[in-house]
Amino acid sequence: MKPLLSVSGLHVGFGRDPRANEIVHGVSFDLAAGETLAIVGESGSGKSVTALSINRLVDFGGGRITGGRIDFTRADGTAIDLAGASERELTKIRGGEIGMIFQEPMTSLNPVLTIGEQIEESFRLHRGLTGRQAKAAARDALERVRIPDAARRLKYCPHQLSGGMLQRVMIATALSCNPRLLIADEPTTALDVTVQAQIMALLAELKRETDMGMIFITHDIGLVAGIADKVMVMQAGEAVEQGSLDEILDTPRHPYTKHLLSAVPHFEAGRAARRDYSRPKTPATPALKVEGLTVRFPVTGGLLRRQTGAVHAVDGVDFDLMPGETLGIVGESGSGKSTTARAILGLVQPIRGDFTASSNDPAKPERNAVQMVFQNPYASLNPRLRVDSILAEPVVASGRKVDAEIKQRMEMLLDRVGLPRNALERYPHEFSGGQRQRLCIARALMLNPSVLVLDEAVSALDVSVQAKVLELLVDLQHDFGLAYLFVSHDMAVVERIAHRIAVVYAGQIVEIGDAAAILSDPRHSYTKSLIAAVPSIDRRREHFTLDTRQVPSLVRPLGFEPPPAEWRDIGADHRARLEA
Amino acid sequence: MGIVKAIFAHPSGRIGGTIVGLYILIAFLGMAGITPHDPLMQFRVDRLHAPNAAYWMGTDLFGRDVASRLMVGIGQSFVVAFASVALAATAGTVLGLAAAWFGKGWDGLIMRVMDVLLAFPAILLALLIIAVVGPGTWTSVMAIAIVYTPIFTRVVRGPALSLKTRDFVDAARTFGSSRHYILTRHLMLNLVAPLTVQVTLALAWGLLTEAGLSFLGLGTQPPASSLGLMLSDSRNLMETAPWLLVFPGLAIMIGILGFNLLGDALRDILDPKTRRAVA
Amino acid sequence: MGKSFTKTLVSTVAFAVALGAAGFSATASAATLRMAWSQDATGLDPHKQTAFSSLRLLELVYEPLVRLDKDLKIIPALADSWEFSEDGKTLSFKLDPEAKFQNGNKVAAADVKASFERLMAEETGAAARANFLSIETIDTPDDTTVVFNLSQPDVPLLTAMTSINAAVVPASEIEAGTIGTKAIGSGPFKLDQWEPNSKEVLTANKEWAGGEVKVDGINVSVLPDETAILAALRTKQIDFALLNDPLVATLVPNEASLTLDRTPVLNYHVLQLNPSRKPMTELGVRQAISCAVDRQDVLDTALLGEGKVSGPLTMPAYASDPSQLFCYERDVEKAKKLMADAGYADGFSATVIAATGEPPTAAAEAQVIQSQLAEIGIKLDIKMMELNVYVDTWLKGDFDMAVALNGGRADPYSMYNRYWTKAGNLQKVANYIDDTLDDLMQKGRVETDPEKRKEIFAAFEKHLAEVSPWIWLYTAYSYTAQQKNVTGFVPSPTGSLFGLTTVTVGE
Amino acid sequence: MNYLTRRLLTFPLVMLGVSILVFVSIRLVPGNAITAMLGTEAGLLTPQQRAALEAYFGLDKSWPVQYGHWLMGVLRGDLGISVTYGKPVLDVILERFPLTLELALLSMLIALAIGLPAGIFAATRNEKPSDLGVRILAMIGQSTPNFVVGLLIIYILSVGFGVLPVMGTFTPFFENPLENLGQLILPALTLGFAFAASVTRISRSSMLDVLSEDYVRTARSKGVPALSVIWRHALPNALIPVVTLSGVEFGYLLGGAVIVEQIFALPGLGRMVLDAILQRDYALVQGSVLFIALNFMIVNLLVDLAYAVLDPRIRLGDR
Repeated sequence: MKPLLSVSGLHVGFGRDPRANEIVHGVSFDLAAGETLAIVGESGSGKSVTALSINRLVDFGGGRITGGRIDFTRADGTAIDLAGASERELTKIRGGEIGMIFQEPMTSLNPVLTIGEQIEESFRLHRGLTGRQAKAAARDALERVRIPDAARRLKYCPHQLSGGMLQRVMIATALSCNPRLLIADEPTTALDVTVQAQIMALLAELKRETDMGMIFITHDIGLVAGIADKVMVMQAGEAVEQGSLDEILDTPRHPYTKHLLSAVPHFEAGRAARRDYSRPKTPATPALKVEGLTVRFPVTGGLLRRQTGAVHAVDGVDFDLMPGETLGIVGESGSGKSTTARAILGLVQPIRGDFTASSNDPAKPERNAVQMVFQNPYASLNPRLRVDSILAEPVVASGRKVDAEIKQRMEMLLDRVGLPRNALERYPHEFSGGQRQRLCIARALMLNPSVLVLDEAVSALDVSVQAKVLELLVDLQHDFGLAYLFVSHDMAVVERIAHRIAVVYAGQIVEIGDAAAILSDPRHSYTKSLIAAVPSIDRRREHFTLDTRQVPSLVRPLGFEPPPAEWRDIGADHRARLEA
Repeated sequence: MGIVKAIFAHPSGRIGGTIVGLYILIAFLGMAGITPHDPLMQFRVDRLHAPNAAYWMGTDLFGRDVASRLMVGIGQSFVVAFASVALAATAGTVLGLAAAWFGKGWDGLIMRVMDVLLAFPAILLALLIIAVVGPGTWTSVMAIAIVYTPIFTRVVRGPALSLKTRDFVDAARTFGSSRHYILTRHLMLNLVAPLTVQVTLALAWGLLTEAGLSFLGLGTQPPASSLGLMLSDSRNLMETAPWLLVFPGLAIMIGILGFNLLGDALRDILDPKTRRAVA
Repeated sequence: MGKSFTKTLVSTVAFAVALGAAGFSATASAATLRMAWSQDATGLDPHKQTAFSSLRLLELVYEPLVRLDKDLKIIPALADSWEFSEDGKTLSFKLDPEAKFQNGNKVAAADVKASFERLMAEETGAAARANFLSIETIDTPDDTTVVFNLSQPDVPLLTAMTSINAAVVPASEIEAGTIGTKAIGSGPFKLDQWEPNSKEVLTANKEWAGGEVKVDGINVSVLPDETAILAALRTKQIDFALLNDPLVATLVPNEASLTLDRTPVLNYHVLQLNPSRKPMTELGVRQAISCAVDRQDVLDTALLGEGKVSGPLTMPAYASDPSQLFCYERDVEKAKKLMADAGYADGFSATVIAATGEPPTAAAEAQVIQSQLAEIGIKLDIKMMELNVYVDTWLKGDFDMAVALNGGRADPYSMYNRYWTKAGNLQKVANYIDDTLDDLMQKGRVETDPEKRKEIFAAFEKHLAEVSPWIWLYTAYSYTAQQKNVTGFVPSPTGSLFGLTTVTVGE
Repeated sequence: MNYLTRRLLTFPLVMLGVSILVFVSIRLVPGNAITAMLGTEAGLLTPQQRAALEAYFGLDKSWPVQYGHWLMGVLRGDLGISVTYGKPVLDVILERFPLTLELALLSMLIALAIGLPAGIFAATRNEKPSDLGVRILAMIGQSTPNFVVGLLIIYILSVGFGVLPVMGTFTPFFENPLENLGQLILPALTLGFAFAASVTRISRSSMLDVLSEDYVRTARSKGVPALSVIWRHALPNALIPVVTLSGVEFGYLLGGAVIVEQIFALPGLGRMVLDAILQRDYALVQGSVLFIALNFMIVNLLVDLAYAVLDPRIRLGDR
């Protein structure tokens, strides 16, 4: 039997001279109907370009196929070489026979058209449906992706729906005409873990219902385990290894595959948690102590902008952090974990709460005791300043002159974070993302702080880079006796770095304690669902179950105060909030 | 000088950069008095002479050499355009930064004042200013500057507001950096790019506005010459001596074209949005 | 995509041309004269308006007692006849019994009396009042007789009465206070419609006592740009036009279907010096300037030679040969010597003011004079001013030098008494007091014998040119351009358009 | 809509600023209605005559009194009497406004009719010769002073073809549409020339931006044909900058196009204000500047409304 899709010797280049500027160097693979191929690689590996070449969208991004064939078996049994197909034929095939979903659901739907109009369009184009028929078909499509109240949602515009919902709409659109092939380009990367789990479950279910072939592109080899039949690993435009799921995961042959599997953080349910620190039995001075931290943002309405309520972003958070200890704060977007971090640094004004930080060095002022590293290394370094000015900024801010001693410290820190000394004379754009994050860390260490707040500090980095930065952080922690407040949504990463974990949900800590204890034995229902949603290579072909629970609104009427928390102690250092 | 290299690597930057460079050279020659003839010298026997070997672009009503006057005129127009845009950009930057940084009442006050200036018909504003102070080079500079200040204020305020919330500014706050440091190092430095683009485009506008004011007799005063004044002087001689219209007309068109092309190129080079990666 | 774009462009242009063509066909009826001028009237009150652009419109609607013909001789208008008494202290008029206002009422002696009383009343604010100060009382013995009783003999008074500023308006309208909002005169045309700075619609007054008007009416368009007027003439949109700018006017003869009429006018181009400011206080310096200015060269350059070098007196009856006047031949050597004698061998710097666009040649004149005076070391700074700012500055006498176009009169006394008599209203503008000049002016005012008057004013002119408080340059032309089928226009040196009454529009 | 209401609330404030600015600046200009009317003859006035005229023109009171008096009038809807026209200022303005409004609309129509398709066309041909051609034309359009364009049009038509639309008058559209369009088409083309060039440039660049958006890729992945991608998916998103530019430009044109009105002898608002300034018709200057400023702000408000129509994020958002 002919495969659904057979790619052979695919070369793709960009720009005026595509041959000289080649991104994909001869990739070949086959895909049978009903089969799922996962293409795994880091940014720049050419995985997306390969995928976009199949339905030839790459043409619109300035790319050209410079060699190879893409043989596709059409619904009527005829074969076509997509690499040489005319735009006319491609228009029929796209959407009709090859569907595609993208990474960013928020930007991948047209903001000015309603959800309904965008789904209907496929039916109009490929099925010739019009008017009421098209509308009915669109509603069915939405129901198929388990969107509640589909009829009403059809009239919504994209900005009125959450990312998860939008990705479902994208899936509904892509699948509306029952394509024979679905290309999913990092469809869950931009989503929270629990939402990611739901989308994965949905895709798996839909695949089971139809006989559709699927190409699933991801950087997260853990995610692959749940869905793929075959895996192709790409690096620098080449397919370095391909094979069945089990072959790749269990007996990787190519060093890069091995590296991906070993070096990259994978979630191991507490087994990988750090054991290099234990809390002192006797009470000691914490590096940072937070009590009853509460941040609220006013909600205004009406002509006079009178305050009508408040967003309870952070509601009565307390914890302490010992020198040399890492507290991981985990939660999903909107949970208030970043706001907590920002409040500690004074970037947002808490309405209540105390925090005290103690300095490593009694001679130093307390206000420099806490420093922060931000999520996006591209945004947190001023692109117009040279590295030496960037590193000098905290020093200048604290009122010191930049003298030889400071210069020396700069060089020492650069050495320490693994950057060459000549980096001082360069600008941020000359560095990669991982290097920039190292710069940010060096900058944060300039004033010799006792606490480092790391707000999603590795989230924007490629997986293998993540691992290296995490290693660096651990080393630095030992060397400088730092306390880390590590804010992240990524359980696998938190597992590698945290000694203790605080799970934040809707502005409140719901579970806090020893990392291994919480990850292996979560007690709060939210923690449980969070951990259940984390993909992992161990959970091979696991069937995710759908959960449509929504994050509760944090907007409360004026003057609302939450009831005091009640806690249940589970272990020596493990307690969870009582649930109603 | 990476920027110069980048401009000359850009197709429209190459043309625009060459034109602007050439004009600046001509302007300097004109200002330094290195012209084929004395631009003020009235060779009255040679009045309204068509272009020939002695007068490359002919002579005007007074027998003055058009080519020489054009060189000086380019200089004069450039001085007006550059000075007014520099003033407007400076005022706009200060006001825009203040509005963005202090927010609330200050923002409201500054932007309302700018609204007043914007809502006031520009040419009438210029006219009134000139009528009050009396026409002349520096009056037109001031008038054009006042008309453009609100535009620059808006150009600065928008990006400044968004820069204010950028991570590196937050980072600076966590170090306790001073307001002055944040404003100059983090905001100003990053506003250089959008400002450069706007300034280049505004220069083109400045040339046009100078021409418009001169057309109404409110710009540069005789016997000095500027492109606009030469154009407006030529209008009743359009039929008798077409070269009087053609050369300054071409000069102004090509000059503006140069600034526009350069502005487009700078936008491409400096604006990260257009440098978006493919695929 | 490419095709549809080209199509859009082509069809847009085609649409534009079609629309444009639709506009071209609009023509007025043959007997209505379509006229254009670039400057419109600024008001309708004949007593108050002094702008020439207003007067030439009001002359078509209102009438004075007497008017000037093309040779500047005084001829009847509302008055059939007039005479001075022996002692020259009464002036009596006999009115045309047929004369009627456009509201149907006869023009009566009472209207004349009321009009002059209004003119003389200070609360009216009529600038022309200054010319009628010798009138003491006005008697109206009967309906058609008006007698002006004067405080002293005043020969120029009669000439002053030819001005439309001395127009006779209906007494009833004065009563109603509607002068200036409704134009009800006794003249050859009725003003049906006036949209300031846009257009006027005039219809012929069938009842006009002065004769028969040959056209049905006049439609005036205000086209502020004179090249647009020329374009409109070329495309036969208008029949008749007034032009100011010689640069435009000289293009008219190139067009086969158009004729251009040039009329020398009384208004004179002048470089006013301010003799109260150093170093113009020095006679030698003023004379040096006079000698250094090449009047013909200024005329040739700034006005393309369109005009005539002239002394202070521009009216043909009194004008003398300018070559006889002091230093009317350029003499740079003499000028330099005069400068050196006055102690300014190295020259000096001064500012000359000029009004933007008034006259259109002002900037050019200033520039030529600047280059001429540079030859004797005088460095002139040109300061162009918007007209009103200029007028304000001029009236304050706040200038070193001024390029000006000043109004001329048919009578030398009315023309210059404001500047060169000790009591002249604009004495502070002229800033020059000279007993000889004052003396000659006073003599000229009361002298009734034309020959003797001529002698007096010839002496006045010679002296004025010699002491050079101002440097008189030349008089220009007023231009009327018309289609070949427009005939019968009689131009006047005063720039009056009264000659339109005899115009016919042929086929 | 809340946002729009708040914008509306700033109107009186801005208008107050404009009124003070115009009131003071016009009085700072040397010369007044008396010298404007009488010219140099004003020197012949006796002090009593001058006082009488000052009273007549309302110049005899102090500035604050004059301003207060005027402002009270404005609040009652009375902008005063124009001394040149001898009519209420509002009447004069409203007589001139139809022309200005129509000219602005017509120029915008021409600009959009030419600029939008040209810009979109160029965007789809990015960096190809036809794109470069359009861009160069647009640049030239933007680089030519409009009085040069106007003078050339008049010259070429009158000398080359011996035809020219009637100048100097204005026939209201509803009286005789053909004649009306005949009068306005050339000035509108003159103004539309540079305007179209700006629209071309902005629509090209905004279309280019939009064409590289994710949702356009999504549309293509659905098999939406090229034309439909442009018109249905890209254009509505690309229109916002075009609307902004057209709005600003239109707002300016509503203030009158002084130079073009001068060249084509159109009795529009721009020339009226210019003449009013030259004739020191204070009431008319003040009234018309206020009127123009109000129009400008209303146009800006309409632009904001247009955003809301175009973009549901603004329409439905909780701004």
